[in-house]
Amino acid sequence: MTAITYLDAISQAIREEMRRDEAVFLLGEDVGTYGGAFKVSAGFLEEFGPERVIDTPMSEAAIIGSAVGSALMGMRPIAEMQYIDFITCGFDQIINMASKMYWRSGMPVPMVIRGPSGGGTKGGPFHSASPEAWFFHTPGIKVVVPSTTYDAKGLLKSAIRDNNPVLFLEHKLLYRQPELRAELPDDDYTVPLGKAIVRREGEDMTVLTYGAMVYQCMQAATVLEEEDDLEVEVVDLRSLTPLDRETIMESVKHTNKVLIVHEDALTGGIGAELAAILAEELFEYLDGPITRVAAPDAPFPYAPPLEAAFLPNAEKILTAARKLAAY
Amino acid sequence: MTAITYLDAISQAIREEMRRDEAVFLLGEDVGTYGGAFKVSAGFLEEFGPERVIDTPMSEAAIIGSAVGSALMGMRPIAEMQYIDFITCGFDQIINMASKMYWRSGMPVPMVIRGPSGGGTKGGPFHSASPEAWFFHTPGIKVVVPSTTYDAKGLLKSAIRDNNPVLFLEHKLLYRQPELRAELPDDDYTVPLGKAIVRREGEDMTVLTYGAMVYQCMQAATVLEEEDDLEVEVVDLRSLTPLDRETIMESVKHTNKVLIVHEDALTGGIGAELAAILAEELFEYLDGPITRVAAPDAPFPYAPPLEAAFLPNAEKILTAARKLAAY
Amino acid sequence: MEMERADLLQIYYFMRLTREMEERTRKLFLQGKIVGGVYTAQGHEATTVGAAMVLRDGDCIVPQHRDLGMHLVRGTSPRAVMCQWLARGNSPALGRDGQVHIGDMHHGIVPMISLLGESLSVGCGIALTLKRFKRSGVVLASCGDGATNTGQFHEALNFASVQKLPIVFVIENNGYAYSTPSHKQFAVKDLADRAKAYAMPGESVDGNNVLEVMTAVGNAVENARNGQGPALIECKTFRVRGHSEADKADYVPPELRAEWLKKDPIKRFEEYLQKKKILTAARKDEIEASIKAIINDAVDFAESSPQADPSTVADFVFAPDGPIALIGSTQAQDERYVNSLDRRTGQPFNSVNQVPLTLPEEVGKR
Amino acid sequence: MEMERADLLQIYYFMRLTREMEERTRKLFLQGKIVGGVYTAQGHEATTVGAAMVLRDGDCIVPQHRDLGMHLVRGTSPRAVMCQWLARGNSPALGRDGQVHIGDMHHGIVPMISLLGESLSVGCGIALTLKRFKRSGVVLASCGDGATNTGQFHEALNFASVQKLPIVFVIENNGYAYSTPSHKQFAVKDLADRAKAYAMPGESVDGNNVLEVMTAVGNAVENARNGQGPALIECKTFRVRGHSEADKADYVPPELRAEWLKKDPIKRFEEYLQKKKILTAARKDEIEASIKAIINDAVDFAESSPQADPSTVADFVFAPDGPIALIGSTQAQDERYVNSLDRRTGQPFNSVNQVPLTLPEEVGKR
Ligand SMILES: Cc1ncc(C[n+]2csc(CCOP(=O)(O)OP(=O)(O)O)c2C)c(N)n1
Ligand SMILES: Cc1ncc(C[n+]2csc(CCOP(=O)(O)OP(=O)(O)O)c2C)c(N)n1
Ligand SMILES: [Mg+2]
Ligand SMILES: [Mg+2]
Repeated sequence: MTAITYLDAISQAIREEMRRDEAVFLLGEDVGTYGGAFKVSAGFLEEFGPERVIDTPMSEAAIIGSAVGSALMGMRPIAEMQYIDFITCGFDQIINMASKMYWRSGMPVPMVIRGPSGGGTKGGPFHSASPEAWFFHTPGIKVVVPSTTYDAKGLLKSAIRDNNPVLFLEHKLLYRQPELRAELPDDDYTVPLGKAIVRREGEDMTVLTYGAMVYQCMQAATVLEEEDDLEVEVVDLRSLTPLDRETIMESVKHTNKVLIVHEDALTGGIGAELAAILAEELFEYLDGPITRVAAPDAPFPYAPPLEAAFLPNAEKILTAARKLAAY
Repeated sequence: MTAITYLDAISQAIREEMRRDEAVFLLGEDVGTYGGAFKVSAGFLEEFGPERVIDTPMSEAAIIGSAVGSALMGMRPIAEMQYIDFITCGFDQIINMASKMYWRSGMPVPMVIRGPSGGGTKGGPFHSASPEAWFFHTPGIKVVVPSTTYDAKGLLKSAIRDNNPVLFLEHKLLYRQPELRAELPDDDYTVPLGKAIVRREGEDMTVLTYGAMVYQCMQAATVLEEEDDLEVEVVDLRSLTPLDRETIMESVKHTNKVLIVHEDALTGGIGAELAAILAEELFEYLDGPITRVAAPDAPFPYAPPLEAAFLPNAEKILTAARKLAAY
Repeated sequence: MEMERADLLQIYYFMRLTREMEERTRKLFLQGKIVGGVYTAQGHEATTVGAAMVLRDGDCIVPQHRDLGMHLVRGTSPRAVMCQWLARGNSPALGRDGQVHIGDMHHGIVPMISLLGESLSVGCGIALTLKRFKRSGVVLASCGDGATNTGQFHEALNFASVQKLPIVFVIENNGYAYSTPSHKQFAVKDLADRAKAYAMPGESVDGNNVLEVMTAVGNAVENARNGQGPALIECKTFRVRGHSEADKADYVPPELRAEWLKKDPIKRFEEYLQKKKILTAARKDEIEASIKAIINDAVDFAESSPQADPSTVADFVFAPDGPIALIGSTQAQDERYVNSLDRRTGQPFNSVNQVPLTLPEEVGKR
Repeated sequence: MEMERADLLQIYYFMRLTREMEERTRKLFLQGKIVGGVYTAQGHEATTVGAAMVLRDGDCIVPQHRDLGMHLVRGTSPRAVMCQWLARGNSPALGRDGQVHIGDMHHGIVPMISLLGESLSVGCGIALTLKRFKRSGVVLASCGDGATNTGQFHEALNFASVQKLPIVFVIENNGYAYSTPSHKQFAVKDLADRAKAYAMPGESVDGNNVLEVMTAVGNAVENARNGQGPALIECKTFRVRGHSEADKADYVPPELRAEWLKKDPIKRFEEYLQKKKILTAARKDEIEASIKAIINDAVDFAESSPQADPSTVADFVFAPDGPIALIGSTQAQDERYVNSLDRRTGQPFNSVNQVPLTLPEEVGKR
């Protein structure tokens, strides 16, 4: 068994599902001959042929619309957005076609829309998107945000097997990170949608986060333990829809303080809903203000110094956590 | 001076701005010969001619894209979405073109995107949208949600004169409501963007709301005064971006309890951010859980009994307010 | 197109049924029994019925808002339609959606959404699946003249042509998009010319001549069936009523409307059938009686159907887990597969379909 | 197209300058001085320079990612370009955006976004304004073969044709969209055929022959100027390098690339100029020296320019209040108008433009 990357895990998940179930197929720009802009589907065309690995024209709406049509036929399409930023060009197909179909017709639309999201890769304003909030607010589509190699594979398999539209947000900064290399089980495992995981236990504070920010939070947590002798509990949400309220509530009930961290812009982000749920349902349990660390309300900048200043990081989390702890 | 409707006020605002400033023009589907699906621009074609009142093909992306282009030239286009639901078809032009233009190029994009939003009109899943949350989360575009005839005119004028993209959400349920008829000043008044207004003062609880829900909240407030002897303060946000934090904070600081009401779906809606801001910044002031009343996390249904059950109303607000008051 | 009298009578029958159902729908609207927008398609019957008549089992329609005729020909029951208009709890959308937003993949019917143009690429996805499994099925996707100006139209036709998909696109050019006349929508004279942007065969036909429509669409469908790829057929017709029943359409020159009313597709076909002695007075009476009965049954059924249950307002947002069957496969009949039934009700899809359309004897079984 | 020697030398000059700037950009990328995606356009120079050369003051370009040549011809300074590539704080985007996402409406240059196809309808809006005020200006909007498959392309060309806008669309068909060859993108042989969907004149030309490009685009631009509406010109060229500098492009058959390398637009034009005795060895040396100097100046300037200031990361999201001038009007020079200056800096737009491109004497002033 060899340690593989987060990217390899995604590639494996798709390949294994395509081998397992002929209903599964992949379509998108440059996914065939080229194997995808990030090589997620390298070798797929050779193995599965052009009817299951479809190089499409540059037509995001047609990619997603065709996925809906084949899903209605009982297929399990995986639609790749070359960068998740381009999902805005197929937005209506997701909002009005895919997400409302089962609800109004009773006909399931089992499909996955996936692609590289997130910043930290010098991608600038059009190749760094964190689009989760738009879809988190949209009933009828699930939203998944894996942070580890193990989860990337297990969650993607669950997404492919799910009978609903699932937006699977891969964080491109994690694609090839050596630290994320992991040996995965040989057996066909899945990670269920809608289940968060506690990455680190602690009594003093709950940190709610997901995606690449999990690592910044873990770093900060280590420093807080060593320097401040604080035990921070880090909860990796893994799925945003469905949201694992139980795990969140349980953690906050015993720490009584909450820090929410995400890479996406602050206003109207995922953190807003998490804070609202807690402020409403755990009011008695809170011993301090619900604190958020997120990107500023500005588009995503290109220049390295700006990108560094824009993204949340361990240092910013540390500052916020210390303030909250001291409260 | 005669009392005019909310719809008339919108029509007047555009007409007066077009008379005042030749840079202002209107484009959209059926806005010319037909005067718009709701007759907002009835008579405009005759008065301003086909170069300033442009009947476009059914091409939302081209409508918004053309608006961006003319705005870059120094024009002040008003792009009508026949129903605001169709904004999903021009989504990318708003997110990636209009909203990021000034930030990355220094060139202002003074444009308004406006149209009928909201439910209660038996419009079903595709003619009842409340799309504010997507854009509230998008840096670089302002979002305005008028609830009265006076504000509809004054805010629309401010939106047209603003040097940024502004999404102006008209609530179609209010268009012709007799109760909303009002006599407006003859002079050229405006209502500033980013300023909320206290519709009703009270000590016992703050209700934060906007759009058509303002009336449901006012109804509930009256009942609470009469039957429960509770003084509820109702704050009409009027603008979502920019958000009037001062007015919100001030109110909550003296009532210490907050009920948030909106028509849009609960999860990730505007209420989430409002709750998050208050849970973070006014933690000490809160004497009860921040409570939200909103639509369920489901698409907007067509059948009257479903629509009635779906939408928040005075009764639901009353129940929530009583629970909160009793806390 | 050579056809037997029974076929010809059936065509006529569906055209009349479509017209009468819409008349009745309009009445229900005027009586305030239907809320929201009501779109009808008087004048489109030759196009909608004609295009659908050339299809067979295993084919699929992707209809739009004026395509009641296609629905009826392909098996959407009048009861389902009336329950949907009256927003009943047992309507295909369970009251969640209205109008002819009705679908059932087991019958090859895709439920449209209001956003026009969007359904076309969904049709491509269906055609992609039919092609992948070497099914003989063909997709018939329709749209209006206005919808040809959406980016969706372009992306769908382009993708279909690149993939040589078994799909036929039918444009119902009725002269207007809401109030907007053709010259404000596009510069081409014939929308069939848009096929040239995709190296796709394109043809413009008289959309008020049902046999002409059937010939053109029929050939295109057979070509698609034989692996020759997609085609675009423009049916030139006219929307003789308003865009919706709320629209007086005073923007339409009266003489233009009058001219088209003279070309009424049903009148023309009726004269043809009478000249051919296929439609006798007796037959006509039987047909009208049958249509009346069917519509009365549908309306009575709908009116006596329950309202949607408000306690379910937050339900059915997500489909349950379980295996999904390939539509058209034997498994699709197996209840263990999630999409074999409408899991919202545990019933077959559009269970109001269960009373099938029974045509009068002489019109022949389908 | 008859031209004086000075014009011809200028064309050659800009083609060479474009090629050399991209060579240098590539070096900077390999040195790790440029981060993120680097797109160059070796082989496109006849198309990008040729198309832009036919424009005049008051015209506007809507360039895409391979259009450095258009930028240089229309006045984007090499310093601005290099500051942008090096993400400096004084770059046109103030480091917020990169690549050739550069614009300045006062110079008729629209800053592209990465999402391809989206800029085309923005071009329509500009043309709409030029037409409204009876300006003689014309918009030149370019896109790749891949971008012609976006819904945006369709909506923009359709709207332009309906409104008879003064806009010319130039397709740079370089055989590939990233790794995707033409036959997987569209079924038409000539993308100029797409004009037929809009009743728009369309022409396909050799995109590696600068004079042919200038003739075709020049005629289309003059027709647009004279109120005859839009046109579509397909320039057939080839992307002889990778999609980006990170792309080895091993999916391109070597013989195909070799064939196109033989047709290198600069080599061909050079031979033509030499045969005509317009480009002497001496001239060539002068031109090369001047280009070298300009590029060195630009790179030095950029490298000595400040990094973007992180303390401004949340700034400039909204434009300030105040009057807005019609671009091209006298007011547009008046500082009281918000859009007369870059309010983010208080400086003129692209202030790094301030050192203008000085051509060597014999190449002539512009
Ligand atoms: C994407 C989208 N934009 C706008 C509308 C509003 N709308 C409803 S019908 C219509 C006109 C449609 O014209 P056409 O496609 O010719 O169909 P017709 O109604 O004439 O049959 C418009 C603009 C819509 N339904 N969808
Ligand atoms: C809307 C959109 N989808 C996908 C992409 C990703 N992408 C960047 S360049 C490219 C290929 C573009 O091909 P073409 O239009 O022919 O331009 P070329 O690069 O060949 O000059 C793609 C798919 C994008 N930039 N925008
Ligand atoms: Mg029409
Ligand atoms: Mg290309």
